Amino acid sequence: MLLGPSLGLSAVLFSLGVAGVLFRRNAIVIFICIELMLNAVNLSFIAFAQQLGRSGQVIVFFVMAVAAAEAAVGLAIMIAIYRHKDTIDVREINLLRG
Amino acid sequence: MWPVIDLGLPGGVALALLPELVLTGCALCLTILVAWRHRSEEDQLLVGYLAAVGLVLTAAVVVVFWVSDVRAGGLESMIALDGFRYLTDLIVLLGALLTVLLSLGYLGRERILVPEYFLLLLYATVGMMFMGGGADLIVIFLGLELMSVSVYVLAGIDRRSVFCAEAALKYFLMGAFASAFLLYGIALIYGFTGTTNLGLIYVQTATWVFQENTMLLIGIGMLLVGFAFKVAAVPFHMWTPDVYDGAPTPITAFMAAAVKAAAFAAMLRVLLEALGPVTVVWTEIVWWLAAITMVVGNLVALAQRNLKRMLAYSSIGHAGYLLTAVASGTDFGAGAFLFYAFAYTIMTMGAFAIVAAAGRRGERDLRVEDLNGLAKRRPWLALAMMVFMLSLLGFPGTAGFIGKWYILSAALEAQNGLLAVVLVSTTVISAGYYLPVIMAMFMKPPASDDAHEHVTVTGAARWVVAATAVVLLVLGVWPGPAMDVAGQGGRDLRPSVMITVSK
Amino acid sequence: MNYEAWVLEALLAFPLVTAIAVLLRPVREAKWIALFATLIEFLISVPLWWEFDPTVALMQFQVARPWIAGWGVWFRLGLDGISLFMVLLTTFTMPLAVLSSFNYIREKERAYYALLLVLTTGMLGVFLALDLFVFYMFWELMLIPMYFLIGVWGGPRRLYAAIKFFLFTFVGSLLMLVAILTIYYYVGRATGTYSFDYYHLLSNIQVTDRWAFWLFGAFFLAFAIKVPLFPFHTWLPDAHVEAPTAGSVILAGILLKMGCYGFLRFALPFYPNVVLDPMVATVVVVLAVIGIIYGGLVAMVQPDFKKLVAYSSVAHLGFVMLGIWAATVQSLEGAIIIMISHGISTGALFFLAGMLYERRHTREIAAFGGLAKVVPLLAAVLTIVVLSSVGLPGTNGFIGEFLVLIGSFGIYPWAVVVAATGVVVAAMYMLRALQRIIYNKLDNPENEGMLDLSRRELAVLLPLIALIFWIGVYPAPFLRRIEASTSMLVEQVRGAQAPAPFETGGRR
Amino acid sequence: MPATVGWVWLVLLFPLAGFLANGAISVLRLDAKRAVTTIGVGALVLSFLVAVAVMAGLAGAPADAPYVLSLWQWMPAGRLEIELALQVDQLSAMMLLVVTGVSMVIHVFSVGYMGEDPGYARYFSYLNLFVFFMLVLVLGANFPVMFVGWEGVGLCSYLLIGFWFENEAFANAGKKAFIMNRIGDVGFLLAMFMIFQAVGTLSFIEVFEYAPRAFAIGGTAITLITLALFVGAIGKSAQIPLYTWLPDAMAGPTPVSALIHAATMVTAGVYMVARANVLFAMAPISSFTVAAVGAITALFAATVALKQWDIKKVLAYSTVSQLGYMFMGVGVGAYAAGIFHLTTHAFFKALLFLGAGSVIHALHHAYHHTHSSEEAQDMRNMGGLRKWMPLTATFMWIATLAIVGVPGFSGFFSKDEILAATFARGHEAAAFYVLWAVGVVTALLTAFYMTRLMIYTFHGPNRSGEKEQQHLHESPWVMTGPLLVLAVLAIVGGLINLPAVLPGSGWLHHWLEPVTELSAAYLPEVHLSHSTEWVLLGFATLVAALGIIGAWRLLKPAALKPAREAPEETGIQKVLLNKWYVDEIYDTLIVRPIMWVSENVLWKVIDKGIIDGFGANGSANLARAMGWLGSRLQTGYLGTYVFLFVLGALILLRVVTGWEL
Repeated sequence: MLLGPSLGLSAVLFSLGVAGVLFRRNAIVIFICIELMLNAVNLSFIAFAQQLGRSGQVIVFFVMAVAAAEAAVGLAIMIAIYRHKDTIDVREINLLRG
Repeated sequence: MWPVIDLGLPGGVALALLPELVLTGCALCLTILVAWRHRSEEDQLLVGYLAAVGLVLTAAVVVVFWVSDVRAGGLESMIALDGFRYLTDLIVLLGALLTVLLSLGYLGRERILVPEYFLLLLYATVGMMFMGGGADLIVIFLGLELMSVSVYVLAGIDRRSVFCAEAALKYFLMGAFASAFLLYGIALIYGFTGTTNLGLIYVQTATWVFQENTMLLIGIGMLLVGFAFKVAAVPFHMWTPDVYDGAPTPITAFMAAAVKAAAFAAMLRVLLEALGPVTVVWTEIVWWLAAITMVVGNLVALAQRNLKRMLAYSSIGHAGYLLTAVASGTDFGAGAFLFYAFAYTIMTMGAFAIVAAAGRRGERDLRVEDLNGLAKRRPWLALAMMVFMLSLLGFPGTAGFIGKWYILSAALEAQNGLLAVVLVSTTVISAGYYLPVIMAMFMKPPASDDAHEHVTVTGAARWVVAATAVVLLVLGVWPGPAMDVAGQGGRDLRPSVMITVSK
Repeated sequence: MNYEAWVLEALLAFPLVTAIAVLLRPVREAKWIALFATLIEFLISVPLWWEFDPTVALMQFQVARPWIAGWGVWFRLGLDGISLFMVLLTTFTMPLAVLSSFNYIREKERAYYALLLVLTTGMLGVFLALDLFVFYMFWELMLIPMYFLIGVWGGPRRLYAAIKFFLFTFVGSLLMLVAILTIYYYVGRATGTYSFDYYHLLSNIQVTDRWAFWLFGAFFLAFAIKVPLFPFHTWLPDAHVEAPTAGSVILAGILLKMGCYGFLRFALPFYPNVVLDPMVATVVVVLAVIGIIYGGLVAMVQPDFKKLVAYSSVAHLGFVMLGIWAATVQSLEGAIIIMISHGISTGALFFLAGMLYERRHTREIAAFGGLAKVVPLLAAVLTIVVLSSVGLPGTNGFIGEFLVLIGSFGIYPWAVVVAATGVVVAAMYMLRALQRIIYNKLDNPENEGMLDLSRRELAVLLPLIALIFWIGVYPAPFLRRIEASTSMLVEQVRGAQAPAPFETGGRR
Repeated sequence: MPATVGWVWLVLLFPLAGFLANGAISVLRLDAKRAVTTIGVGALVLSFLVAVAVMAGLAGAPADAPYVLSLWQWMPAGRLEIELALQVDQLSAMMLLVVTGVSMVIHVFSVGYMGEDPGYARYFSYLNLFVFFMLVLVLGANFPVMFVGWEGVGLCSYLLIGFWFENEAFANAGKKAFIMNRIGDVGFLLAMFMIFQAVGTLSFIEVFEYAPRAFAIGGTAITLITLALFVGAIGKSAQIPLYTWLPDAMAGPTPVSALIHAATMVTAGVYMVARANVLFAMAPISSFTVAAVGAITALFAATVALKQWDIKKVLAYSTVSQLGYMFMGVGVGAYAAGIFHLTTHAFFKALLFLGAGSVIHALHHAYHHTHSSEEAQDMRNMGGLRKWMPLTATFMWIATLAIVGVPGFSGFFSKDEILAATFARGHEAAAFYVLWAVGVVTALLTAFYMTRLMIYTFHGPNRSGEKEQQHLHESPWVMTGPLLVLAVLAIVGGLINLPAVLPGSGWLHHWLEPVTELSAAYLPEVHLSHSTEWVLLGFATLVAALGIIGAWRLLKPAALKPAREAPEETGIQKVLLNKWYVDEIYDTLIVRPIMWVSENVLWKVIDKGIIDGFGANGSANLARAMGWLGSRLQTGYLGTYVFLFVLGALILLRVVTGWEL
């Protein structure tokens, strides 16, 4: 019964995530915002599952597992880039262009 | 032997997933092997060869499934059992196999000692097989994520190169960002159709008037955004040039060929099997995506001096051609996609093999001028590169032309005459950067006498180049059977539930 | 197996086989194998002359093999009045081209001669193909050999010329591909049988009449670039100047004729109503006439002899286009005769340009002068060829131009009046060049030591001169063989309406 | 067809064989002077004999339809059937005799004149080729075959004018001749197309038979056809405005000038008008234009000839003037008179040129010995040559009297008949009287400049210089022999067509009856009463005498300075000497602008600038620029990428929801 507002909330969260990715410069913060977007989607899954039965909630677990895997790999990559350039400020990382 | 599998029973599902299981099994065994033997070059070569064996094995299983035309009894719940899946699996496996063979020599020369490289390749391939074969949005999403994560790492595999790290980071951030969009799309569609199974969605969309259901439209939109990113359609393509340029060459080839093919397969399966009845909604968008991608991809490639970066932009152009096939919105288009994807995989693998050979250790900036006079010193290599360039250009006598002809036919049959003209005009633009490569090799004198001493294609890579060039020419001259197979594969994309709906 | 059955396929297959042979054998033998192969090819094609039945208008020597059967693509070959002489011109020119490049080409000889042979197959394929897909394949295939001929063995600006040549033709042919596929689809959907067969598409082409203008436009662009018609001609001078002698001869002699052949075979029969549409016709005829005058005038001021001949080709083919668009029996036969005789006389001009280049390593007309005293034989041959190119009665040039003009006068009187002055312009630029090369004072010391034509060079030129006079004095056998197919074409294009009836008496 | 007429193709064969034989000798550079002479002259002698046989055969046979000998089918193209056919009738037989006869004589003369020239074989091969093409022109049975001969003779005149090609001016003169002829030929071509369009055939017999039904008398179609044909005639017979090539054609050897630019080729235009007399008769406007242009050209050329110093230039302008007379003749419908004057003119003009040739030859020989670089053709370096060259002088005097029209000589009868016919036509339209008056004035001027030529060349003090005088001597018999033959013909020539008043009159008139009667229906023959004839005859004699005596009185050869010290001409003399600056006008108004336009406008601006710069390279650079722009967009910053991604996503969503979002 609370489908409307929960979808609205997840949409707001999602757009916040997108805004974060757009304006922040630090790679890790960007990644956090992406996680925020994923959780917004989880929220909407839960909202829909509340109406359509349990299968929605199962999907949330898949999403979380995937997010975890991504986090591990992402942070490893950020460490690698930090080792090279002593910064993970996105604006310094622009060797590849043109 | 067992033409029909009942997906209801767990045993049936397991049987249906046999190819994926075989590959995962190999990958796991190799993981254990790598744990012990990861210190020397030979270890890496061994892992490489075993990976190749694993891939061939899987391919054999797929062929068995395909030849005996295994079908699903009733609703295809998780995995689809049709020609389209088997063919995409074969294309993806071929791409992976060629990448493995190329990497054997390349890793040694670049002194990258990371046996896990081949494992990641296998895992990425499994992910792609799920994308191509998944009959459920979530299965496709999982396959996509599995592939993406493996390829993020593969892109950044060379720890000593800052370019590799930057490529991996960019790919990771953009990739995650895009999968969030994809997931949001899946959520919305799940929300309003009550299911994530493609066949059932097809039933839902067939009976519903889309005008007043904006949320579902947004869902479809989000889905398209996610796929457009994966497929590197303009304006979501910005990551492609930098990642392709930074990543090691075999991985770039892998991404350009196999990853793109799998992404397209997933997109096609979702659009045709799930959103079949509402083609009018998405064909217009795909139409625009195709047109813009072709134009921008080819134009920017014209301005590139670095050969690898030029091939990156050209792969965006080719994504545009494949989008034209998708834009036709018919199973005929799917057939066109299958043939073109197969031909494109071969061309790109060959071209990048020679780019890898021509580039010196670590030296990234391989310009077109560096190929000057290659024909004098390495005639066979130059000849092969010419075949690849002509095929990429779509010149008659090569598989590229037959692919383009197939796509043009699909577009014209779906009354997209204008898109066909855009395709043809951008092909002319592409001649603007493919021909100078041939010109440099054959018509310009080499910079110095020992200019191309270092250009050596050894062992497996030599076979890759030779085989791909020959296959391209044979397909170009005798495309009959291959086209029929692709056409059959495409026709399989009709929804498994066989509900006849007046189109 | 009788001659009809195997000849066309042999004509296509033989050069390919010998091309491979040339590549495998040592370098020394390359040119001799090539010469031997092209001569055999010519001997195979010679019986076509009397085996061809002049009374039959439809295709003869037909061959049909399934190629991509699923898609209705059959390897169909056929020959009729229009393509007979194009085939003979090709097989006739090739041995001469090979012979003329004996000591012109020094490096990478094997590749050079192999490319020449592959080019032969490509060109013959275009003239013989009866299946639109096969036609398109050969149309594009012959691009690569010519691209390499210009690019690898060409002059200083060869790269620019090669890529310009490739891109110009490539643009046109790709649009033609879209047109072919559209026709294939609409005819297929209407009749149920999806096939690229020429006669199948021709017989129910009216299905695509809604887009007749655009489809015709695509065909028109592809062929107009190849002809070349006036605004699309700028690739020709560059390609000619930079190509090696044999390349220029083949380019001028045969490649340009593919554009005209395309008009005769595809553009005219497919969309006669668009061809006869007053607006389209005026545009084309005006462009053709501009081509004649413009080509002539610009040729007059060219310092480089090959560029002069290139622009003269634009002028000559302006006549052909005028003849094709007038679509009367005389003008079409005239157009085909010009296509043959232009191949011969311009071919000879390029051979001579090559020979002069071999002697003085320059193509600047100013570098020569007073050669008539030093090399009388070469001067005499050059005079004959120049006169044939100017269209002096008694040579082949006159027959073609006369028939085109007399045939077109009924339809486009004003165009003919302006085109006729083209004959004067032709005299101006050709004689001006002739005079500055062989007459005037022998002021340049290097010209004194020039040797006259060697036996090999004579062997290249004499057949051409013989043809110049044969077509000039006794063209009847040529015209008789062309007549059946051209009158059928006129019937197709003009439909039921007979050519303009005479107002008053006069002979029926 | 009588047997002998059947041999007519032999007449063509001999010169062609001669050309091929001598051509081979010259190209292979064999040294066989005697062989060349025998082949060259022999071919002409045989050809002349066969011509006589043909003429005899034709005279004997009943004068019904002309005999057409079709060799083979030349251009069978649908409705158009053109055969390579030769037509022998009274007109062509007559021309046959004139052409072969005069050519034979000139060939003999050339043996002497060109004896020492290195290009001896080449000269004779070109000359034989010329005779072959001239005979094709004369014998052609349809317009295209005549056109073959028409352009063929143009080719030979090009080759022969530019014979001494080392001299750039001579080569340019040859090219100028060919191009001007070609301009005329375009007219001829267009006429052929119009005829074919209207009548469906091009052979003479059929065209002239169907013409009355196909065309309205005086209608636009027939007028256009005849005017186009006349344009061809202007080009070939050097009438205004396409005449400037003839004086320059004097650059060729003198026998060439005699044969081509006096006797045969230039008369082709007159022959063509005579041949197509039916068409011209049906178009009065065209006939009048022909006559008017002829008259004006005659007068104009005569004025220029007054002040020329080069002996051959004087004769060249005299030829242009006499051709004007012939066109006046055929213009007013007196076709027989035109042909008659053509024949007589061939004799005495050839004689004049050959005479001038022997003078130049002698002078050249003298200057050669004293190694002086004086101009051998300039009359100011001659004078009093009577003493050294008595024979040439007498023959030249005979020719001068003939051309001036002194009674008894051939010129008198032929010129007078044309003037009489013009006068007779006068009562139809006053304009013809004006033409008659112009003709008379021209006759006066002709008498004046011819006498001037004779006085300055053969009378008065010698200005060639003392040392040269020892070397001056009469030309050998091989050159004076032909002069004698031509002199006889110049005198006797008049007898073939005596005016009506004298006994045995008008043989040629009746001989050409079958050819000219076709036009009688539209342009009836007008006969003067005997009295007016006598008056005209007397008046013409008076005019001739006035011209000769006037010249004798006014000109003072003694006061003349040799070319080196000659004073600068002033006023009207300067204008006449520079031939009214017509050449310069053509050059500035036509030739130079064309060259400039094609160089700077057509090639540099359109070809390189617009089509290449704008079209081909332009679009290539545009694409590359756009590509560069695209690659600038690829800044490498993740921020830009994400921004574009989001922007794209927003647009995509708006589109998918039908622009509602």
